[in-house]
Amino acid sequence: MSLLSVRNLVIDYARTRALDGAGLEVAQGESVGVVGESGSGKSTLGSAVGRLLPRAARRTEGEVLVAGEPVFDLPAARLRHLRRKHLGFVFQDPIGSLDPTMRVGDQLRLVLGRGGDVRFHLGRVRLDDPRVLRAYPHQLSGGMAQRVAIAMAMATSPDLLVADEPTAALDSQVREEVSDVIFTLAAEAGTSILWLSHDLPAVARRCDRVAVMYGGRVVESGPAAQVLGHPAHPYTAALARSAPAAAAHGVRLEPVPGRPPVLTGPSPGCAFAPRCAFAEDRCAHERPAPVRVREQDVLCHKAIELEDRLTAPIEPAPIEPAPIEPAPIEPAPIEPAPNTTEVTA
Amino acid sequence: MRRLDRLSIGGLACLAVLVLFALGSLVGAGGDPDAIVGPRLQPPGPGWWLGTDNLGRSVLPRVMEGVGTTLLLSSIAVLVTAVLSAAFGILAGYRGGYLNELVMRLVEVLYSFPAIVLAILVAAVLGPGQTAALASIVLVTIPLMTRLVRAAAVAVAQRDYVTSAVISGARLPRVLVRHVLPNVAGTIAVQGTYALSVGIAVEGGLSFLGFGVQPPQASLGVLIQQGGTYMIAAPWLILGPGVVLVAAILAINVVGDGLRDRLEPRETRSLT
Amino acid sequence: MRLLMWWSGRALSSAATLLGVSVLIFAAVRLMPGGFAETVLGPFATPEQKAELAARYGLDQPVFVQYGHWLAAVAGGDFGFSMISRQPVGAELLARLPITAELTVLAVAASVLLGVPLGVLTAVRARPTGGGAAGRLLSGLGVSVPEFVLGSLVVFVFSRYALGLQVGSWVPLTRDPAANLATMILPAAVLSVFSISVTARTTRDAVMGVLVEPYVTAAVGRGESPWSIVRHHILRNAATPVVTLIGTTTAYLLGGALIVEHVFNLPGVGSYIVQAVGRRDYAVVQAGVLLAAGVFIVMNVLIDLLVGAIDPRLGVMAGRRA
Amino acid sequence: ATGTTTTPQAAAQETAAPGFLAVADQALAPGGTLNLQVHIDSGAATGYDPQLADVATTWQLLSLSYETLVTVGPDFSVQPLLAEKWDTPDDRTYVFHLRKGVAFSNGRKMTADDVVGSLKRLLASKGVWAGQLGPVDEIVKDGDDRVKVTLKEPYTPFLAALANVPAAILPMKEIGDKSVDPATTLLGTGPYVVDNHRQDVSWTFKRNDTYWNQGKPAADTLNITIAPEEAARIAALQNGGAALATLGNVDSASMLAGAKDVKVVTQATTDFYYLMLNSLKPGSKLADPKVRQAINIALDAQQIADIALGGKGKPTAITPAGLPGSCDPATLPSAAKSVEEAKKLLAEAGAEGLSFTLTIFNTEPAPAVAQVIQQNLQQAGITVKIEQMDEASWSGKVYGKAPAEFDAALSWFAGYADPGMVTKWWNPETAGFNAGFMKPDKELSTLIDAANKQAEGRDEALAQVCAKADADAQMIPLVTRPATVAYRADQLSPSLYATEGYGNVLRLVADARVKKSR
Amino acid sequence: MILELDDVTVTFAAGPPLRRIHLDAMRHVTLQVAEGETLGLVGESGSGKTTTSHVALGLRRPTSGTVRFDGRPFPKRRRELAGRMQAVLQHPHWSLNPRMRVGASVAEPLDVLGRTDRTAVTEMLEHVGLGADFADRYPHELSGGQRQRVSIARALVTRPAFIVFDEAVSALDVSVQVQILNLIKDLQAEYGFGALFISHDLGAVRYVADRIAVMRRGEVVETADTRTFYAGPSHEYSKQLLEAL
Ligand SMILES: Nc1ncnc2c1ncn2[C@@H]1O[C@H](COP(=O)(O)OP(=O)(O)OP(=O)(O)O)[C@@H](O)[C@H]1O
Ligand SMILES: Nc1ncnc2c1ncn2[C@@H]1O[C@H](COP(=O)(O)OP(=O)(O)OP(=O)(O)O)[C@@H](O)[C@H]1O
Ligand SMILES: [Mg+2]
Ligand SMILES: [Mg+2]
Repeated sequence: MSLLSVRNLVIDYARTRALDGAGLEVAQGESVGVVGESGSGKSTLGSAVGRLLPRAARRTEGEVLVAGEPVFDLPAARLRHLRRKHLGFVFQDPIGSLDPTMRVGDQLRLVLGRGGDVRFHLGRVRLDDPRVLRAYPHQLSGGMAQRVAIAMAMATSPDLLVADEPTAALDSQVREEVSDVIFTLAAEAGTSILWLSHDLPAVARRCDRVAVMYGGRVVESGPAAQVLGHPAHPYTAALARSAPAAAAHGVRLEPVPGRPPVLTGPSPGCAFAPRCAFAEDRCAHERPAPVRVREQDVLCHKAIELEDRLTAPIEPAPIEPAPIEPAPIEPAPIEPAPNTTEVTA
Repeated sequence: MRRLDRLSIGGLACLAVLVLFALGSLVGAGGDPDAIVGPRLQPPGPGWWLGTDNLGRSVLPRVMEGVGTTLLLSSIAVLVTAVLSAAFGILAGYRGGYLNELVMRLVEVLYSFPAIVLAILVAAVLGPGQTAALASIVLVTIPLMTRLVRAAAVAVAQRDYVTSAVISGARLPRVLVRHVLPNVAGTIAVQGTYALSVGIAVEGGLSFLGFGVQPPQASLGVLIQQGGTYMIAAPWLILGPGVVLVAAILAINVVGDGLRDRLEPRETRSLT
Repeated sequence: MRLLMWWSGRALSSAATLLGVSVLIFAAVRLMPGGFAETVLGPFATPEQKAELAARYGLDQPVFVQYGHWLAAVAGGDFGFSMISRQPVGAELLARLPITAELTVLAVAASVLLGVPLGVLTAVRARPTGGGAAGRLLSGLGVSVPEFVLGSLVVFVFSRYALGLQVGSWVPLTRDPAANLATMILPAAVLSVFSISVTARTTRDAVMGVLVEPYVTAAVGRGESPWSIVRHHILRNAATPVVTLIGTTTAYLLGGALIVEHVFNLPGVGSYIVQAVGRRDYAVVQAGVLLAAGVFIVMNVLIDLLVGAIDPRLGVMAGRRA
Repeated sequence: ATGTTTTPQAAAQETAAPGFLAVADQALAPGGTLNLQVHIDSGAATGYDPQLADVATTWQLLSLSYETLVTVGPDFSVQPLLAEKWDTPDDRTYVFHLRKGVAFSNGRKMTADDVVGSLKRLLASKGVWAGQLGPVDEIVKDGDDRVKVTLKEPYTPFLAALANVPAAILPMKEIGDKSVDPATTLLGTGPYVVDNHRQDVSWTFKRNDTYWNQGKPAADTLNITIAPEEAARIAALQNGGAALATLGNVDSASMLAGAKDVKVVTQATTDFYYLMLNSLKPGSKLADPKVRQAINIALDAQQIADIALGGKGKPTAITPAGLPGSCDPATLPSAAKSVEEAKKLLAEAGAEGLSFTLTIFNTEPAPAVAQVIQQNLQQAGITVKIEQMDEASWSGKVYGKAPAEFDAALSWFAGYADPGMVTKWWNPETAGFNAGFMKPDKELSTLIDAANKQAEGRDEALAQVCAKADADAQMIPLVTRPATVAYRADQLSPSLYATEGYGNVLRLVADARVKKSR
Repeated sequence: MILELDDVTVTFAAGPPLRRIHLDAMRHVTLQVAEGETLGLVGESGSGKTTTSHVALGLRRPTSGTVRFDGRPFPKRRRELAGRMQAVLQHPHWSLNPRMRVGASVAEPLDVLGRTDRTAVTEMLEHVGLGADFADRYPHELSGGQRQRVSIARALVTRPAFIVFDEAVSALDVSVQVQILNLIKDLQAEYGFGALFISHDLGAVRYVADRIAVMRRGEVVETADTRTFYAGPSHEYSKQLLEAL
């Protein structure tokens, strides 16, 4: 039985359908990257796993099972228990997700309960400096703050860690460090990871499996190397082709043509159809059912036909999670908070 | 932006009824509020549907007039407060520097006067009456509001959307009106309705001490103050204006909270 | 060092405020119609009598000179004499302060103990529709019942049906603490109704501001219980405006819970000042307002310290004040 | 009563119920503590000096420690006090026989020197009461226990004026050697001595053990609490915190209805409300006597009494209604005229559509009286705008400048114990305080002086004064000002006059018997 | 040259007097951006990139050194530059007024210029991949990437002469990133604006920038043509940076 199982989940906001029948399975110990176009519903999916959606969101259909428990139908106390025991979250804004009025040590202690070894947990994320313990979040750099957030999320050794673009706000070196920390800790604890990101190379490198979202559905999922190296869905292929890092200088990259859909109700057919070079009539009004292509599950009417015609330039050598060099401890830069920008209007 | 919630709509409806009620007194519905129509302290009955007061006047038209007086007085006062606080608070908060210091010191000085003492001083200096009551309410409510608006404006001034507007070449008035004001509007709404309750309370307090509107004009404060004396002997004297006053302030507060929620586009999170 | 700088800055700005207050109050009492001599000597007094009295209290000198003398005296700790009772104003204020202070402490305690939970509850339960409405109505009700009505009602009811609490015969705390409390609890309750409601509303507003913050989502995601989230994350982060409000309320009340003092006939600071205003007893009004301003300033400093302690981003040691 | 010796029967009040609202039950044991509440403290800048006091509340408090040569009975007859009796050999001479065994509360015996000194000091003072004593020519000691006062001309109210607190006998020896300052210390021959006073909070009086009148005072201690707020006094009565309290609102009785053991009584007084019309304000229509008469006609004193005072007051002429010898307000010329005539007078004066401001202070029942006046005058087409102020601002506006700035104002006079005394205020040249808004009326002044000189046929003379003042109408008497007193019948057996001339509710407090106190 | 920074130093004084900490966020920085050119600015966190952009935008006066925009020092009145420069600021979360609809936000630079034509707004929203129906949404109804695109649309709508992109594409998925980068390139070709492109993402920088400047601890340690830079950076730190790519 998989640890996380999202089945035909439909989430509506006031005037948008964010998830339109998303399905996803995450097994114990597995790391799954979720990629997709901006607005495709990644964050909504991530929040739905812990039932952390904003009030405006409504679950219209489907369910989310974590360790077999239906998240959306649990009474409050059971839900809390589930979150405590099975789930951990790391969000994009590192400093914002820490309580600004509490010392880092106290926040961690709150999670660990009495008798928890705070130093040990900070040490695990390579924050050995005792000053960190007594520091307030605003006195930490972004990278340090994100590591604290990770330490808190991992403190209870959750079964599943949901990380929503946890490194987007960080610069490239720090980004690597933080990712390393997460994956190492998860590997040690046997934690599964749901990694929401748009950093395709990183996902390819670090995740076991990838789920590609489009228009509120998971249109393709499978082993990371397979999905990104040999996409089976036309969208995945287009996405993988457009990574700027992949381009040689002076070459013009082509984005996926057209605009992503903004759904207000169920999409009548394949949401990608209007932008798809291979679309045919039925794509516009018949919702595709999952098909298996190689090791991938694909939502495409023409997946079988297209099996070998889609290519991707990324040839990710699935590398071992890089051994972490003891990251140099930044002398906690107690940065003076910036003053009001001097504006001369 | 969300619609007002049901409670707030109820509050609005209640206010509308009260305003209609007050307008009724303008067209003479209910009778002459000053005329002595019957024996003193009569319980409700024909000719005086809410009873008569200690001068034998019918209470109903007096309550109608009182609602009008009080609502008009306190809303004008709060409007003045809101405009002044918004202007000074926003400017001081956005501009900072000496202007900020000056405004904050002035506010602190005003703040340092006990409210009712301030009101009495104003009434004594200006001579009692509506102007004094108005000025008192303004002076009593302005410090807190200016302070909070300023604090909110300081926070907004640092936001990137303000910087963006400045980069676009937007002039100061535009920045203040389009960006700072809407983002401190929630504060102004909450504080405004709070000030409205304070205003009504100050008016009542002034009447209690004899500095309020001038007789024979009725205001809720005056009516309630008089009614309080007859609470046991003639409860109808306080019941009418009391119910109306409680309804008014309650409605205002409820609407204020609703407005605040409405002006805050982000949704609060439930804790479960 | 930082601390020292901060304190001296505070002292300077406080002095400026006090000076402003002193000028304003001095001018205001003199602008009031009906001079001291007329008021106190009554209509039958002859002009000579009035002149003599004015001379006795130096009221015949130019206002600037009077102000100078007064300020010098005040700076030396001498608040002058009441022109009515001929008693030193400072001593009388000091004698009355404990009553007002006790009232204030009780009322503020009630505001914190009842208003804050009510505010948190209405915020946490606030749904776009329904929910928490009862709390909102309740706190709305609190601000809408005028103090003097509630006061009169309470006084009336409790004086007729004793119900174990006393009305109207104040006993000093030092003489009999139990009896004192029995007489103070009602006025404090009346006084607190408004501040409880205001505290509740401010708390609600502040808590709702915190509820949109990502760290609350993070805490929910960690499976912390609502109570724990409120206790550990929300209260502190929502505290700044609430503490500011409560501090300000305290200062206000210490400046005179006038109406309650009147209705319950408690010899507090507020009634002293107001009676003095009525009789144009300048020295008393000036001293009283100055005292209130002083209390207010001290409260402000306390608020800043407290807020700084609660929110490290705003603290003295954080180097910046918001 | 020329050439006779008056020895009125002493202690009449103890047995005679007529003229009394309550009579203390002498069967009850003396002693105990009496808790009282009044609405205002004495607040004179002149301190406790009785000769300078000019407010009834101050008189009331000072009367607990100070005594006068004579006092008034329930029927306003003059009664002996520190003077056992007095002779009036002619209508300008009074010889007072001082009571023996009277001592000040410091133990020193009162002497004729104290009496002579006190009266001389009073005459030399600038207080109001110096004038009320009349044309005193000479005060001399006439033996060890006799004092003789000679007047320049006959003055009927003389004894009544002597009966008020400003004429109290002071310890002149101590004042002379400056060991006592009457402004700060109360040292008199009265039944109580001050134990403690906190301005605006409370007074505590203790029994004067050297009091000359054996068996008095009955209560050992008086606690007087100052409670400005009516509700607080009502509360104190209800819960027994006060055994007796003065009440300000005419309807307070109804608030206390049903309160166990609380008895509310209305004490009539000779004080009365009057309307001032400023005839000196430049350009004012009120300078025209016709306009003022029209206003006087349009005023309905009975309605004011019935509505504003809840039926507790009485219409009055300038001689206070209720005093023996005062005129009947119903016979005043203005009372017989109709509103039509008022309108006609206004038309004649070219003052149709007259409109003026009535300035009042904000303590009840002034606003109520003013609003009834407003309604009255509306009948005659006169518009009155009411301007309500705190008392200090009010007196600033009314007495502050000459000519005064107000149009009309409302106030009240103490009526005293002789019908002629208050009429003196109608001559602004001697009264002074109203010179800023009132033109002297020669004829009226002459009539007033004449009435106060006369003993025989005085009623006739006073009637002329009333009619003349009614026509002059610069100060229009309206209604008497009743006092409401409430007491706990289970705690106290008090004595109270039915009518007071000096506004002194505590006049008979030395007789009051405490049943139990809380 | 549309923008010239000449020997610019910015020193921040933080903390109370007496115990002021002085920190050079920029040290003797000299940079030029030509018309029609994109200068990429890279460097670790806290190296002074944002500060540089603020100086370039005239939001902050340098402690020393000169700034020339379009050959002239900044005018006293900012208004004279209206429509000439724009910026996409670093934090997408705070870059949009939460109480203004997306359409109004994007239209604001036009309003400032007194232009009332709204077609440009819809057009620009389309360009950044957001339909016209996004115009009446509020920022909180957008995903992170959508919000960032609105800021970009706002910056481009008046076709200014100079634009700063501070981490403008950091929250976008690759495809949209490419779309936006292409848009920038296209508009640049059409209107010839100069751009300062700040990013952590060396791939994106390489894609759009004509020249690259590397900052470290407030100093510009290397400026080079993009092709040269990626072929073989000369500074040690630049090499480190490239390795991380
Ligand atoms: N609070 C909200 N109210 C209304 N619509 C919303 C809300 N939050 C998100 N949406 C809409 O739901 C859709 C999915 O949003 P979501 O945040 O899940 O996207 P995402 O995949 O995380 O995108 P990104 O990569 O840009 O963060 C988007 O079209 C967005 O506009
Ligand atoms: N207003 C200010 N007051 C004091 N110090 C400041 C201020 N603004 C920035 N700094 C400091 O200046 C240095 C440069 O900051 P800047 O924001 O320019 O860096 P950056 O290169 O943009 O970093 P990032 O990549 O993290 O955005 C930092 O150490 C920062 O703490
Ligand atoms: Mg997202
Ligand atoms: Mg930056």
